[in-house]
Amino acid sequence: MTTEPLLSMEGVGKAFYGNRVLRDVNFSLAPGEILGLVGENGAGKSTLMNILFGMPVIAETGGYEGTIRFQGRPVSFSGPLDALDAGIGMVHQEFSLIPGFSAAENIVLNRESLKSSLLVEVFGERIRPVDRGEIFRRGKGAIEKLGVSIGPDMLVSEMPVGHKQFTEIAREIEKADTKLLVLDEPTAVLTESEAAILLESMRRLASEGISIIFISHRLQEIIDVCDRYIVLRDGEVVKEGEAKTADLRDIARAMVGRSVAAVESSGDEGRAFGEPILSLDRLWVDMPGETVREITLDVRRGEILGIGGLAGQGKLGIANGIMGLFPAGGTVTFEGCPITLNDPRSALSSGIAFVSEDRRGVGLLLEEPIKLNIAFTALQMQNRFLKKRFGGLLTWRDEDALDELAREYIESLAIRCVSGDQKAQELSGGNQQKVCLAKAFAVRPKLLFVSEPTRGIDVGAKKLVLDTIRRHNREYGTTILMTSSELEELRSVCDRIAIVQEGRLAGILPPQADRAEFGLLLLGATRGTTGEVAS
Amino acid sequence: MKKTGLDGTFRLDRFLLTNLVPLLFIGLSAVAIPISQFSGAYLVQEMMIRLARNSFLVLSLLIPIIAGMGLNFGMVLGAMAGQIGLILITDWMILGLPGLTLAALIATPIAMVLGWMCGAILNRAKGREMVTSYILGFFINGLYQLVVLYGFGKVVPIKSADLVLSRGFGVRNAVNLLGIRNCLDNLIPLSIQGIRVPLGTFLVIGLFCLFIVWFRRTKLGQDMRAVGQDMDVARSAGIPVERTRIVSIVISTVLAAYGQIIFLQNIGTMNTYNSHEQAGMFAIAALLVGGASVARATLPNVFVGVILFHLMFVVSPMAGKYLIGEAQLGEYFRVFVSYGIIAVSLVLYEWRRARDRAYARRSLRGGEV
Amino acid sequence: MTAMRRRRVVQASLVLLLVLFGFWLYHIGKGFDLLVDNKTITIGDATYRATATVRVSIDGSEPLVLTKRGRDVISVVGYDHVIRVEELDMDDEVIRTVEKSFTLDRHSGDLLSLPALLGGEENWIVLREP
Amino acid sequence: MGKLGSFVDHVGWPRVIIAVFLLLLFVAAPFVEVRLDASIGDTLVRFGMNGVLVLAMVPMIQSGCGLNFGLPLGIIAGLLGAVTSLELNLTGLAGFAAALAIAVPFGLLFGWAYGRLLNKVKGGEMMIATYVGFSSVAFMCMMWLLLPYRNPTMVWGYAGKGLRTTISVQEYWGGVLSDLLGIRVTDFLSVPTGMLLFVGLMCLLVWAFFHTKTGTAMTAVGTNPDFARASGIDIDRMRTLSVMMSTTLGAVGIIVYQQSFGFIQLYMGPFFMAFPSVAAILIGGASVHKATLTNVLIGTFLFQGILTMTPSVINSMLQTDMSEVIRIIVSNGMILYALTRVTRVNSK
Repeated sequence: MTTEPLLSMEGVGKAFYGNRVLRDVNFSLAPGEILGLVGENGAGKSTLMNILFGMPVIAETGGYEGTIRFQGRPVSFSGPLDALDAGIGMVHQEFSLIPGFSAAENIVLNRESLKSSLLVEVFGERIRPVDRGEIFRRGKGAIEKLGVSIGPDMLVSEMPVGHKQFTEIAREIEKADTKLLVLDEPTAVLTESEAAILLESMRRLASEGISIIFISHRLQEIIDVCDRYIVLRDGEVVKEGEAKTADLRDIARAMVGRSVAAVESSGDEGRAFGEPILSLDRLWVDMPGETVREITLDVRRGEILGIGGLAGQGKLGIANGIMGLFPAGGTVTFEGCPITLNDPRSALSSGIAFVSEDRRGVGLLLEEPIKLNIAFTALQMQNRFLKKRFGGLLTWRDEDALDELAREYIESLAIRCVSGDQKAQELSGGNQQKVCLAKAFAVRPKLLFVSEPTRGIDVGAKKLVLDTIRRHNREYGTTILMTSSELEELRSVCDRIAIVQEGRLAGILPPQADRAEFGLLLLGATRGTTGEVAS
Repeated sequence: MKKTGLDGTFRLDRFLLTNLVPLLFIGLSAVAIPISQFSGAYLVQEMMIRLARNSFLVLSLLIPIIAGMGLNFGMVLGAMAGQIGLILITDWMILGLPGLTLAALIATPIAMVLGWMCGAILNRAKGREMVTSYILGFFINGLYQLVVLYGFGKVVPIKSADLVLSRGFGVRNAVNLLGIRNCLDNLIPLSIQGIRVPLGTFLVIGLFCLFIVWFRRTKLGQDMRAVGQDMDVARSAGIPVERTRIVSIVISTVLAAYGQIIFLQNIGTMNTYNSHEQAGMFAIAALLVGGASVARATLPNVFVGVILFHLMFVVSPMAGKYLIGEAQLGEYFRVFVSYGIIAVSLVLYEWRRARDRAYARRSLRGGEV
Repeated sequence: MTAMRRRRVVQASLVLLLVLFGFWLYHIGKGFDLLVDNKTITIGDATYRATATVRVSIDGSEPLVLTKRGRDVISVVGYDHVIRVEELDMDDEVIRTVEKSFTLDRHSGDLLSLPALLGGEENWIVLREP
Repeated sequence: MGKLGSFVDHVGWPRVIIAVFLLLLFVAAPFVEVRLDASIGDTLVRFGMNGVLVLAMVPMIQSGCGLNFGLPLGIIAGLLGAVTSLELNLTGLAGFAAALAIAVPFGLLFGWAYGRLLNKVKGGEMMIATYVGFSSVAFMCMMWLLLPYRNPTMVWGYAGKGLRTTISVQEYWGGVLSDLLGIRVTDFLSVPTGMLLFVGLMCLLVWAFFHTKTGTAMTAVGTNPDFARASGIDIDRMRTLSVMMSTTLGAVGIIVYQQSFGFIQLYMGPFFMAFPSVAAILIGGASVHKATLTNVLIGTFLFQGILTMTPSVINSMLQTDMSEVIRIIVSNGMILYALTRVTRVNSK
C-alpha cells in the first residue's frame, strides 16, 4: 500500500452561467478506501461527478476550476468512456442494461472476448465472432468477485431488481483495471437484505484495493461501510470526517443547514385552521421515479401544507396521483366526498387544481396563446368562457372573455408578455410558471396543488411566485399543498411541512423546527419514530 | 416469447396468441386446398419453386429486425439496385451464371450507396423507421424511374433494341431475362419423383442461412442485438449506435438486391417499373405469415412464412372460382390477405408493446401493492 | 496504424480483385447471337458463291442444316469458338469438312459468311451494315 | 441575407423550392406556348377537386394521430354513397346530396371503428393507417364484386352483376357543383365557383369546429396530450372523434372529386389516394402534428399547380413526359422531409 492518494481533488469549482454550484472542493481518496458522499439534491454531488467523468455538459458550459489528480497525475477526461479507460467506473441510479441479454453478456457489453478471423482485414474488427465461452467465464468471475450468486446466463429481463444492480456493479469491476468505482445511490432500489449483501460486496472490493465513492441518502449505510465521509451543501464541503466516529444528527444538520441567516418566517404563526378538507388514507401512486408507497395525511382547510423530501422519494407522486395522472390506489376524501382515483375529471370537478412540476410537459400548451392556456381548464371543466350559438347547438369559444381573463391575470400576476395572444413558448421560465398559476387560479379552486413552483426560474421570479401563492391563500382562503425540493422555500411559505421519504410520510414539522430535525426526516434516519417527531 | 410461461408450464393461450397468424393460415389453407382441386404433386412443385424464388428476399429482412429497426420496407431500394444490374447485363448480353454473378456484382455498390442513404435517413427518424423507409421506397422509386426511364439510353448507353423504348431512350416495361433464366435453379439438375428441385438456389439460400447464424455471433451481430433492444444503453457502453444501424440497413439492402436477382432469374422476365414494388410487400407479408413480429424473426419464420403465404397465393384464385364462380374474387382475396396480414401484424405488435409497457410499469410498483 | 494500413491495402486489393472478377465474368459470360449465312457474298473484290447445302455447328452444338441462301442464328457464350462446317451434296453426304477456330471481340461482326469461310477468305466474319 | 435566411428557415427549404419552381413554371408557360389561362383554369379545377380530401388530413393531425394514410377508408365510405346514389337513379343536386347523405354515416361508422383501433396503437398510427387503408381497399374490391347493385350503367354488361372499374356519373350528377354559378372568363378558363364555394364551406365548418369547446380540446390533445389529460379531457374520445371527422371529410371529398372528374373509380382506384393529399398538406407547411387551414389551401394550390403545370410546360420544353416522375419525387420527398424533421424537434 502506498500512501499516495488514488484520487485527489484540489480546489474544484464550477459555475453555470454565473450561477455557482460548486466551490473549492478538496478531498483525497486512498486506494482501497470507501468515501461516503452526502448531500441534498442540488448540493453539487452530480456536478462533482460530472466533472470527474468529463461529461460534455461541463466543457460546453465553460469547464471547471481546480485540479483533479488520478494516480498522482493531473487528469481531465473528455468523456465517461475516457474515464473508463483510465480505470474509473460508475454505476448510475438508472440501470444501463440490455434486457434481452444475459448477465454475462451485459457484464462484458462492448468489451466482448472475440475470436480471431481472417475477415477482419476486409470488414474490420467488428466482424470477429464473439467467444461465448470466454464471456460466460468472465461474467462468472466478476459475479463471484462480488460474492453474490447470479447465473451468468440469466436474462436481465427476468432478474429481480437487486440482481440487476449487482450485474451493473459486476460490469464495472470486470473492467481489467478498475481502480475507482462511483456508486450513485445503489441501495435505493434494494431490499434490506440485498442492501446488506451489497455493502458486504463493497467491503470485499475495497479489501482488494478498489476505491469507492459511495453516494447515498441512507446515513446509516454510510456510517456502516465507509471509512470517511464528506457532506456537500450548496456546492461546498461543509463537513468531513471519519465515519466510525460520526454522529447521525450532526451529519443531518450539516446537510440541511443554511449558511444564510435565519429563515424568513412566514409571519403568521399560530394561524388557526378549520376541519380537514382533504384526507389521504393509505394512498399509493405508481409514478415512475417518484413512487408513493403508503401515505396517510390530513390537510386542514385554509392552510399551506408543504411537502418536502429528497428527489425520487415520492413527494411529487402525491399530487400527480390525486389528480389522476398516474395509477394510484387507496382512499382520498375531499370535503367528505371520495375522489375517484385514476380519473382526472373527478379531482378537477371537485374543485382541486394542480400546477405541475413538469411545466413544459404537462403545464402548458407551448404552441398556443397565453389566453388559451390560462382559460383552458376552466373552459373544459366548468364550461366558462363559452358562448352558445344557434340555440345551444354550438358552444363557441368566447374570445372576448378569454382576452378579458388574460388581461386580468397578466396584470395581477405581472406576467411579462406582449399580449394574451403571445404563444406560451416565447415566455421566460418564470412567466411561464405564472401562466400555469393563472390557469390554476382561473378555475377558482378550493384546493390547489403546486409542485416545484420555483424550479428552473431565476431568483427574482422565485420570490414573486412564492408571494403570489401566499397572497392567493390569504385572499381567497384557498388551501394549498406545495411540493418543493427546496426546504428553505417551504419553511418560508408553509404552515406545516410534511416530509416524504421512500414513499412514506416521515413526519410533519412546523416551519420553525430545528434544521437537524428536518435533516433526519429527509434522510430517513428516524424511521419508526415518526409519530413522536410529528407530534 | 417462449412457448412456456414464466413458471415453466406450457401455456396454450400464450402459444395461440404468439402463433395466431401462422395458425390462421394453416386453417385457411386446409379449407382452400380441397376446394381448389389442385393435386398434391402440383402444389409441392409450386411450393418448391416459390421457396427458391422468394426465400432470399425474405431473409434479407432479418438483419434490420435484429437491429431493432423493424420491417425494412426500404428493401425495395435493394431490389431496384438488383434490377439495374440485370438491365445492364441483359444489354451486354452476359449469359448464364456469369451474367447472374455480374449483375450481383454491379448491384452491390449501388445497393450499398442506397442502403447507406436509407440508414442515414432512418437515423433521423428514430421510432418511425417503418413508415419512413416505406415512403423512402417510393421516393427512391421516383429517382429510379428518372434513371431508368430517362437516363438509360441517354446517359448510360443501351445498345439493345429489345430493351430501349421506341423513342430511343428509357427501358421498356418488360425486360426478357432469357439469358439467365433459371440458370441458378438448374445449375445442379435434380428431380425427385417428377418434381424438379432447384437445388442450386437452395444451396445459395442454405449458405445464406449459415451466414445469418454466423453473423449473429459476430461482434457486429452482438452489437446489433444490443442496439435493437436499447439504443441508449448501447450508446453509453460505447457502441456506435448510428453506425451499427446504418450497417444493418446496408447489409439488408445489398441482400435484397441479390434476392431480387435470384427472384427474377426464376421468373425469367422483369417488369421494369413494378417488380421491385411487389417484392417488398410480398416479402414482408410472407415473413409475418411465418409468425415473425416487427421485433423478432427467426429462420423458421422465413420458410414457414414463404410456404404458407404462397400456398394461399396459389390456391385462392382457384378456390374462389370453384366456390363462387369468380376467379377474380380469389385474386382480390389474396391481395386483401397480403395487406391485411401486414396490418394485423403491425396492430398486434403495437398493441403488445403498449401492453408490455403498462406491464413493465406495474412491476415497478413493487411488493406493496 | 500499420494494421489499419494493411487493412486498407487488403480492402483496396479486394475491390480491385472484384472489379477484375467482373471483367472476367463479362469475358466468360458474354453471349453473341451469330448469324450463320449461306448466301453469296462479296468481300473486298472477291465474291464467294453459295454453292451447296451445308451443315454447321459451333463448339459442337446441335448441327444446323442451311440450304443455299439459308440463314440462321446460333447463340454462343464466350469469345473463342470453333466452327465446323460440312458441305453436303445432293444426297446429304459430306463432301468436305472445314473446322476453324475463331475469336470474337466487341467490334467484330456477328455475320458468319459460310461461303467466305469455305472459300478461304480471311475476313469471313462480317460486320453488318447498320 | 439574414432576414431571407430566417424566412427560408421558417418556411422550410422544400416549400420555398416548390413555390419558386411553380412560379417559374407559370412564368415559363407563355414562352413554350402553353396557354396561361388554361393552366390557371386547370389548376383551379384540380384545387377544388382535391381541396376537401386535403382538408380531411386536418382533424387527425390536430389531434396527434399523425398523417392520415388511412384516407382510403374515408374514400370507400364516399364510394359507397356515390354508388348507392346511382343505384337509386338520382340525378342532379339531389343525387349529389343523396350521395353525401349516404356516405356520411358510413364515414362516421368506419371512422369510429378505425379510431378505436388507432387508440390501441398509439405511436404507430401512420404505418398501421397505411395498411388499414390498403387492406380495406382490397376488401372492398371483393365487395364491389359481390354487393347486389343492379343499375345496368354500373355493372358489367355480360354478367349483369359486379360493379365496373370506372362508372360515369355524367348522366347523374357529374359537374353539378363545378358548373353551379360557373363563371366563364375566357374560352379556356372558367371558374368552378360552386365547387370552390363548397370547399370554402367545408373549410369554414372545420374552422368553426376548432373554435368550439370540443375543437379546443382536440387541439390540446394533439399539441400536448399530458396537458389535455391533466385538464380532464378524455384523450381517446377526442382522438376517435378526430378520426371520425377525417374519415367523413374523406368521404365527402371523394364525392366532390368524382362530380368534377365525371367518374367513380372503384377497385384499386382509391389505393394510393392518400399520398397526394398527405403531400399537399405538408407542402402547405403542416408538420406531422400541426396543421392549419392555411396549410390546406396553400398546399393544395402548390401541389395541384405543379401537377397541372409540369406535364404541359416541362413536356413542351423537353419533349418528354416527366410529370409522373416529378409527381412521385415531389410528393414522397415532401413526406420524407416531414417525417425526418419531426423527430428532431421531439428528440431535443
